[in-house]
Amino acid sequence: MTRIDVAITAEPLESRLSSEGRDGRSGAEVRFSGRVRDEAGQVRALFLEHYPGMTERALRRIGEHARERWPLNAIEMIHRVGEIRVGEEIVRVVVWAGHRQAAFEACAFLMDVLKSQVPLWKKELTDDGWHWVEARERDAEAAARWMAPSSEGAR
Amino acid sequence: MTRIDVAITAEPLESRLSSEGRDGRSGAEVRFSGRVRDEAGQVRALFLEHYPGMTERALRRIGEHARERWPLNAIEMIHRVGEIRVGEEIVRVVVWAGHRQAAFEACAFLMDVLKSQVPLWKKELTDDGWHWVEARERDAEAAARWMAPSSEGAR
Amino acid sequence: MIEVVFFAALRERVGEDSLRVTPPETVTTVAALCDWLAERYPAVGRALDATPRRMVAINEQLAEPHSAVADGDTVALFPPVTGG
Amino acid sequence: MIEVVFFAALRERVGEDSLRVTPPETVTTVAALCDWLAERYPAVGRALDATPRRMVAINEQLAEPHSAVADGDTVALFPPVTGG
Repeated sequence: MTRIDVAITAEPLESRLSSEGRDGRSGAEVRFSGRVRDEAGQVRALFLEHYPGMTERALRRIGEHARERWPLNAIEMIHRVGEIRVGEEIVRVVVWAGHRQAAFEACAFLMDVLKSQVPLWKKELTDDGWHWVEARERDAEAAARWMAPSSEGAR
Repeated sequence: MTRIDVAITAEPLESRLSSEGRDGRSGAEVRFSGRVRDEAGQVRALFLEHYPGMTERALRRIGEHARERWPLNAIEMIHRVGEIRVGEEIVRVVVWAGHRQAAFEACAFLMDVLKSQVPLWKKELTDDGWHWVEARERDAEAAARWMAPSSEGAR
Repeated sequence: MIEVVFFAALRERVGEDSLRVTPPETVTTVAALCDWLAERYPAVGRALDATPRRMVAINEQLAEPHSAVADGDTVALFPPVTGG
Repeated sequence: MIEVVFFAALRERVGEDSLRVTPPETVTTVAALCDWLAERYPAVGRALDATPRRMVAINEQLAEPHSAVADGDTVALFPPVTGG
């Protein structure tokens, strides 16, 4: 059974490296790390608010969807909350699978769906102070491409 | 300019972790690690032969193709040669970009093209001794999908 | 009793993290609950008007405006999510 | 003089890592070079026959059977690659 680990933490993610994948079952490991961009010097920091309890459930649920859809060995998802500085990791999603195509697709799927379905909200600190980040249409579109069976991403 | 780092090494890759991506330019980091599968206990080890000199040039060339095609900040490619045990990393490709779609696509592209154009050959150790791994048709197809402008992967 | 919780910009606009309310039995959906809240709590009405794109979760599961709400539920209202 | 180098299964079948050869001026392509080698070196001929799917590089760049070869080139012959 595909292991699914999820975590929410207010500590830097950098130190959390998994030892998964060394047992000879997983030929492919795809890891995505999202980091705070400075947006050409406009952004000094981010603050991540979340819905404690639902965040973990929502992460676990999208992991369950991924493991129904692709042959995977393990999934780890960790998201940081609280104040995060430029260059630090906000989120890390790692997928282990026998073969690379399933690992690439599942990792991209998890990130697209995370951005549209998991209750996390970003606030940016700029020279004008803190303000909420608006949801982007292209993130909704990226998630939607996994829903249409005939679409590119869904194959 | 997108930095491209390539390396061939006979040492384990596990200790080589980059500090790239913490300067606020790269919102996305996608890392692929290929590991030795035991193929249900059939395989005890791999041996990787390569064409010294050409291997590095070929890796650099496919990195140049990727950076012409996607907006990337940095690429690192490292491939191990010599004898490698089950569970160890054979190859690692890391791509840093402002946004995740370019990073995912470029990393998948680099792996697909690496598997069809870089002069490396695998030999497996099984109970019957060492034998060369045959190239798989699906690896050639995976590389070919990046060539057709109308294809899924090429968008 | 229904617990209504707010997050992010919507929470700041409402000025409260949560409300415990007991709407009349005619309030059976998320949409009806929002209308009832807006009428009864002007700050909530203004916050909802200022947040036309919203998401809702019932008992920590994403839901829709027409989804049923019942006594004992926790209903979360929030702007579109922006994690990742 | 042309240096011909072999890799992997093809190298083992030939039994040599490389050959330095000076074919006649009529040998101007990779395909012609392979034919000439097969005629002159039976072990190479047998190894090429045993490796019908082949790749070629000229001076460390991938090339095709019809690609031109010239004096001073290094021509590498090998089975389809299987790295990654």
